[in-house]
Amino acid sequence: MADVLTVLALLLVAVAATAAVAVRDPARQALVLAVLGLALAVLFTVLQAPDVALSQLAVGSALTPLLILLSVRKVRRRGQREDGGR
Amino acid sequence: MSVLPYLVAGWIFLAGCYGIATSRHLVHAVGCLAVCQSSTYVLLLAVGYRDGGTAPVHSDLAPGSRPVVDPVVQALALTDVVVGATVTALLLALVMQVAKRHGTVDPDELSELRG
Amino acid sequence: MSRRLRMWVLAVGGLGVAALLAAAALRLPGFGGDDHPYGERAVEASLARRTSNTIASVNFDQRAFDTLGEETILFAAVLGTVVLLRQTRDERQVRPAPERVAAPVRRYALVMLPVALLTGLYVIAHGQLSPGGGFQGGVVVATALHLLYIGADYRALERIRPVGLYEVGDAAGEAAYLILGVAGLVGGSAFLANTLLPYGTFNTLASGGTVPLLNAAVGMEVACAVVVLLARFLDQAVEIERSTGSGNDRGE
Amino acid sequence: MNGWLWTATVLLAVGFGPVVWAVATGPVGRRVVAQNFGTSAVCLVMLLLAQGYQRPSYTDLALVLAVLGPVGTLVYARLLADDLSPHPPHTNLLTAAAALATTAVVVAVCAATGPGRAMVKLLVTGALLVAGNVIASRAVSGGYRNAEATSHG
Repeated sequence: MADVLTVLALLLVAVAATAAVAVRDPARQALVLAVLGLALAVLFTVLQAPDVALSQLAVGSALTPLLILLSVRKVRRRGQREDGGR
Repeated sequence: MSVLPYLVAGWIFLAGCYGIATSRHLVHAVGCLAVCQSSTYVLLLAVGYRDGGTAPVHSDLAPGSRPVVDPVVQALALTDVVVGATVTALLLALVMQVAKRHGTVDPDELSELRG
Repeated sequence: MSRRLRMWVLAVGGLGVAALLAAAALRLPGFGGDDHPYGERAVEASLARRTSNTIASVNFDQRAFDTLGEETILFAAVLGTVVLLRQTRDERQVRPAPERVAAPVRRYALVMLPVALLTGLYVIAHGQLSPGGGFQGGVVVATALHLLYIGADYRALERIRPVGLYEVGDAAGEAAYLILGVAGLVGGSAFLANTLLPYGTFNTLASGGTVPLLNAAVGMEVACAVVVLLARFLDQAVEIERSTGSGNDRGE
Repeated sequence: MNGWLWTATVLLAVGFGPVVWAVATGPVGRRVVAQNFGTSAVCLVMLLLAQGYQRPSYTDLALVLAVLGPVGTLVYARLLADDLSPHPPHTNLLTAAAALATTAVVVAVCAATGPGRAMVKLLVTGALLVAGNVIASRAVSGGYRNAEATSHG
C-alpha cells in the first residue's frame, strides 16, 4: 500500500505540469511553476531523494518565479511603449 | 504500477514540447522548457528507486541497516536542478534582448520580421 | 511555415516520440526493482571514504570531474547573462523611487535575513552529512540576501551588495575547485582524486577528505552566481530605462 | 505504510490537490493565495514524511521551505501588486486553517520525537512557517495598505 503516496504524488506532478503549459500568461504561469516545484519536491521526497527535493525547493520557491516576473515586467514595459500591449 | 512513473515522465516531456511549439510568448516558452527539464528528473529518480528503500544518507541511519536507493541518479538530478535554473536565466536574458531589438516577444511575429 | 502545417509536424513528431517513449518504458527495469549495481558500489565507496552522505560523495568525489563540468556550465550561463544584460548605449539608468513597504513586512524581512542566511550556511556546511550541499545552500544564501529587496527597496539592497565583489567570488569559487583538483594531481595521484587529506571520523563535519572543501567551493560559486544573476535582472527590470515606459504597467 | 504516511497522503490529497486546481484558474489574487497555502501544506507534508520514514534529517526540507516559501509569496505580492490591489483576495479563513494545521502537526511530531535538538528544530520550523504564512497572507490580501498610509503620512 506504500504505492498510494507515490501514485498520488506522480498524478499531482502530471496535473501541475499540464497546467503550467496550459496557462498562457507568463506571470500566472510563474505561479503554476512554483506549485509544480512544490509537487516535484514532494515526489522526490517520496522517491527517497531528499537532496534533489532540497535543490528543487531552493530553486523553485523563490528564484525561478522572481526571474520570470522580472523578465515579464521588463518585456511588458517595452511592449507597451512599442504598440500599447503585449 | 511498474511503468506509471516512466509514462508520467514521458507525458510531462511531451506536454512541455507542445507548450513550446504553440507558445505565443517567449517567456511562456522558457517556462515550458523548465517543465520539459523536470521530466528528466522524474525519469532519473524513478529508475533509481527501490521498493522499501531509503536515502543513502547516513547521518541518521546506521550503514547497512536498511536497503537504500540508487545515489548516482540523485547526484545527476541534483546538480542539474540548480544549473538548469541558471540556464533558464540565460534564456530569459535572451528574451529580453529579443524584446529590445524587435519590440515583440511573439515567435510568430518574429519569424515574419526575419523573412 | 504556416501555423497549420506546424501543428501537423508537431502532431506527427509528438505521436512518434510518444510511441517510442512508451515502448522504451515497457523495456526498462520495473519501477522499484532491486537491481542497482552502480548504486551499491557507490554506497560502498562512500562508506570506505567515511562520507556519510553518499550523494555528496558521488558529486564531489566519485564523479567530481562531472561536477566540474556542471559548474562550468553554470559559470558560462552567468557570464552569458551578464554580457547580454549589460547597459547599452541607448539606455540610461534611472534611480527608482523608494518603495513603500508595510512595517510588518519590513520587520519580517529584517528578522528573516539572518535566519535565512544561517539556514543556507547550515545547508552548505552539512552537505557531506545530511541532505544539502553547496548547490542547494548557495541558492538559499543568495535568496536570503534578496529579502532586503522585499523588506526595503532596491537601493537598500544595492548598498550591501557590491556586484563586482560577487563576480570575483563567482570566479574564485570556480578557481578553488580547479585548484583543489590540480592539488590532487600534484599530490601524486589523479586530477580531483580524493587522496590528499585524511578521511577523518565518520559523520563529523571534517570527514570525507576533500569533499567538504569542494562542497564549500561550489557553495561559494553558486551563491555568488545567483546574486550576480538577480542583480542583472533587477537592474533591467527596476533601474534601466524606467522613465521612458508608461508608469502603470498593469497586465490584462 | 504507517499512520504518519497515511496522514501525509490525506493532507497531500485534501490540502495540496485543490491548490493545483486553484493556482491554474481564476483571478490572480486567488492564485497567489493558493500558492501561499500550498507552501504551508507541503511543509507539513514534509514534516509528516520525515516522521513516517523515521528519517529526522528529512526535516531540513521543511525548514528550508518554511524559510523560503513566504519569501516567494512576498515576491508575488510586490511584483504583482497592481494586479492584486483592485480585488484583494480574502485569506483570513485559510490562514487560520493553515496555522491550526501547523500547530497540530508540529505538536504531534514533537510528541513523537521527544525532547532534544530535533524538537527545537521542529518548533523553529513551525514558528517560522506560521509567522511567514500570516505575514505573506496579509501582504497579499492588502491588509497592510491602511497601516502603510498611516506610517508614511
